[in-house]
Amino acid sequence: MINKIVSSAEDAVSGIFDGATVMIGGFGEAGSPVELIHALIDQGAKNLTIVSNNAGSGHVGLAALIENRQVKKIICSFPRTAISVVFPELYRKGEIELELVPQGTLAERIRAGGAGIPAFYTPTSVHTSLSEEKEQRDFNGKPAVLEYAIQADFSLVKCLKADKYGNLTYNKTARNFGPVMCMAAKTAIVQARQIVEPGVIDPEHVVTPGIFVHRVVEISNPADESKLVAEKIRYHEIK
Amino acid sequence: MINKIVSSAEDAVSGIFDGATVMIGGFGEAGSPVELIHALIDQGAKNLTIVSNNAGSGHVGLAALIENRQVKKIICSFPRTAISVVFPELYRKGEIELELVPQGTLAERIRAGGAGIPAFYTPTSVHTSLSEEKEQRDFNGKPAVLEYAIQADFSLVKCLKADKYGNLTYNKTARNFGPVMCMAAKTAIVQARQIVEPGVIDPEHVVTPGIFVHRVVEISNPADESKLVAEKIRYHEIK
Amino acid sequence: MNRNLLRKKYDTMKSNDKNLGWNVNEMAQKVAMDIPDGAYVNLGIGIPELVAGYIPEGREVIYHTENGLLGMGKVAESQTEDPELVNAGKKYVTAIPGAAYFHHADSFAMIRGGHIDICVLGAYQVSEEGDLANWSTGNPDDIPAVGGAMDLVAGVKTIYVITKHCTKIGSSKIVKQCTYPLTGKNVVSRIYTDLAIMDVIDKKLYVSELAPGVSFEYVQQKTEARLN
Amino acid sequence: MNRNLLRKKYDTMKSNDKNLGWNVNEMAQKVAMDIPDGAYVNLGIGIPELVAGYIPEGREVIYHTENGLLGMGKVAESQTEDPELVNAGKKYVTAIPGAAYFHHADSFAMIRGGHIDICVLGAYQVSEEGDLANWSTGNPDDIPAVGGAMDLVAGVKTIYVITKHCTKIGSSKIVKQCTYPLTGKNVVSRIYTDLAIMDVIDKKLYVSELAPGVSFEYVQQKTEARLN
Repeated sequence: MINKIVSSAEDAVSGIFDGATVMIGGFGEAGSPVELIHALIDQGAKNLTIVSNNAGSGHVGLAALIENRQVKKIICSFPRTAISVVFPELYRKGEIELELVPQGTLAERIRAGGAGIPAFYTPTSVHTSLSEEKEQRDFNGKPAVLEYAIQADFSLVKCLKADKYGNLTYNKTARNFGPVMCMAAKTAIVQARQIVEPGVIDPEHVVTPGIFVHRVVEISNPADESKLVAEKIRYHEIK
Repeated sequence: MINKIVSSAEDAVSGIFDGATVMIGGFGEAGSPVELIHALIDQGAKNLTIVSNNAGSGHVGLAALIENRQVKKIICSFPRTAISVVFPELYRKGEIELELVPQGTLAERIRAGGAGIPAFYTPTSVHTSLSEEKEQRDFNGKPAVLEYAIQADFSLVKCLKADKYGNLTYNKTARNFGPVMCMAAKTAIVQARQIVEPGVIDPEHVVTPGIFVHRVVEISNPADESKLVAEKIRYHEIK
Repeated sequence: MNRNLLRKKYDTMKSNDKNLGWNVNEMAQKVAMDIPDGAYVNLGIGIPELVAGYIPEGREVIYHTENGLLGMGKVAESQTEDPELVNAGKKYVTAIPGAAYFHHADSFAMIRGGHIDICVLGAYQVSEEGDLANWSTGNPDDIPAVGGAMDLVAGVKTIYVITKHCTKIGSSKIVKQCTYPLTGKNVVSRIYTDLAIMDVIDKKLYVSELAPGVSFEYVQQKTEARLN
Repeated sequence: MNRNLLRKKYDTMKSNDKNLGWNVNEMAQKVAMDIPDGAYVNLGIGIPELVAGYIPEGREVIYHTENGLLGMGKVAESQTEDPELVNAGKKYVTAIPGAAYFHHADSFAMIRGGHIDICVLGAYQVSEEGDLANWSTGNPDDIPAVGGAMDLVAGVKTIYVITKHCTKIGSSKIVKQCTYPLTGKNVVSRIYTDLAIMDVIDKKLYVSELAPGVSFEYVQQKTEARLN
């Protein structure tokens, strides 16, 4: 019988291996799966390629994962924030790789990875330095660049409600990359504020159908990452 | 001030011009915007290219539009049903063109049209007669064919609830092609069972955000197309 | 039509022909035995739909129908039929608690993105290399119609075919090479017929089970392709 | 920070420099006058956000924020801030009745599919051909970050730029050719600076309005590109 619920963040991130590609949801702090990221720090997998819109702030969440030297490369659209110190420092030292991708292209490449589209064309980034080495082609006289799907071994996503089948709803703009990242990962790992019985989520209101989700853990009082960052907390101080 | 509500199906389909490309929602009878199609018959635009999953059943809805000789070409995945007589007859006489597209490729080409993706690659239809004239390319050793976006001048779609901004919800499997067809049309025309005040549809439950919708008409008791077909009714008998 | 009526219809068909081997319900039961607990499954229209009736107790299978529903339940009772709740075969169905509705592009993302575990399809022909022909007879008088068949064979992880071994006029549907237009190449993993169950391994057919009273030689005699 | 505080901050900046022409609020007001009733609008982070405060009475504008909200309302009051309801600049915002939330791929489908009518962006440089540079100074010590800027200029129907005419050290931001890395080529329709409003037509700049007390010659003198 199907039951995707696991009992702890530790169990949820088990099996993430050295060298894995891991997508991490969130737009800045909104939707960041802090508890899952911290469990991944404790778990210790190294040489990770991270796909995420940003590169973390302060010394918690993704920034802490990078600070712990578990990340070899990051694929993102906006690694710079007013309060990011960890990524910039390692990047300037040449100790972390960056693949910079326009935000819409990033979202679409992830969706493509989940939808079985190996590649697509887009006008975004034409005539810019970000498309210099990319294949280009005209459609109705309008140039477009070829972009490839991104898939991941694992995704870490935060949601509002989940059931044992993995059906998910999200909260407001914390939805952001969650749905496409669940689609694009071999193993989509989700932390939910609340686990409910099947059927409690109206089938018309399911945002991520359970087929895209593999493990769910209830974290009923997730930390507010923006608050942790503002208070300059470090991940190991949270325990 | 924004108000996309129009007062009749007649007003809703006004301006559909000869030679236009028109997408029509529905999977068979489920989600078929019967009243809008019948208004288009009364309106009389000719030489239409229709994009729809099927080619109509009986003598109502899309079948009646075809029977009235308003359709030059149809782009669809499954023009044959147990009760379709109109399309087969004209097709065998060579009086209507058919572009046959695999159902998933059709849905994805329509989404691409709405999402600004001029073309994409898919493994669907590789090594079949439907890809014979299509460009092919390998990705990680797996062949895929190049498919182009489909856009429309108009879409006719049926939904459950709508507000004056054009936010929509659908009913069960009548959702099918509605959301992507709204995205891909210059003018998306929607018949709603109920028009509600803005905010009545929870922002978390909106399926089609209003930006994709241009005209909404309330048809509070839409005909059940499958019943009309079963009863062998013809569209002009309905008035 | 509910599942019992559907069974009865096929049983009647069966009693009218004189073939050896499994009837369609037994074939569907064989397929059902091979669907593991927790699988996401798409059943083709017609005989493949029978499979749902034979999933062993204790296994939970989630059914996907490509017109926008994950968690399809049983066929609807006649008083509760909803014309806006149908399956890909346009039958009135139900939804289980924990179901989800979605639009067509999302639905085919499940299929094409490799998220569905098993799809069970009918066939006009299957080749020994696992090629499938099930959408067109190639007859120029027929109205061509493909639906989701090419998406399913391209995207679903495992494709099972359930079909009579021979056509009504006795010619083999298990062939060296398909003569009908292909749905997909090298896509079929396993074939369930009234006479045998065959696996496609490295572009060869291996018989894994024979119907009661049917010999390997008898099946080979009824099969254009070479069996192993 | 609420809108009044934001205005005050920019007013203070303004009173500290001695330029002629419009202050940022007046510039934002000029942009706002050009946004028609019923428009779907995306406002860039920073000065472009001021535009929302100046939409004339009787016009209804729907704001899109690329992190997944259509129908963004005012900045949140301090007691009602929700860390999961933010705009693209990561400010706490609100949603109007009739708003909708959606995921990132759907959000950028709105942008890239040509559904947003107007986007107002800041700039490092704009060329006379309408090229925009606003994402990178090209300084190798800077951390490169692009966000949604390239998607916006490629997909939104009309791009307005709001910017100071010159940099802090007095060099023109309205140039013959951008020296900073491009965000997009031939994408800007209209430029609003403290000195003038300029339209890009057929790869040439036409001054359509001058700030009070500013002459065409004065603007041309402050502009590297040729004005018409």
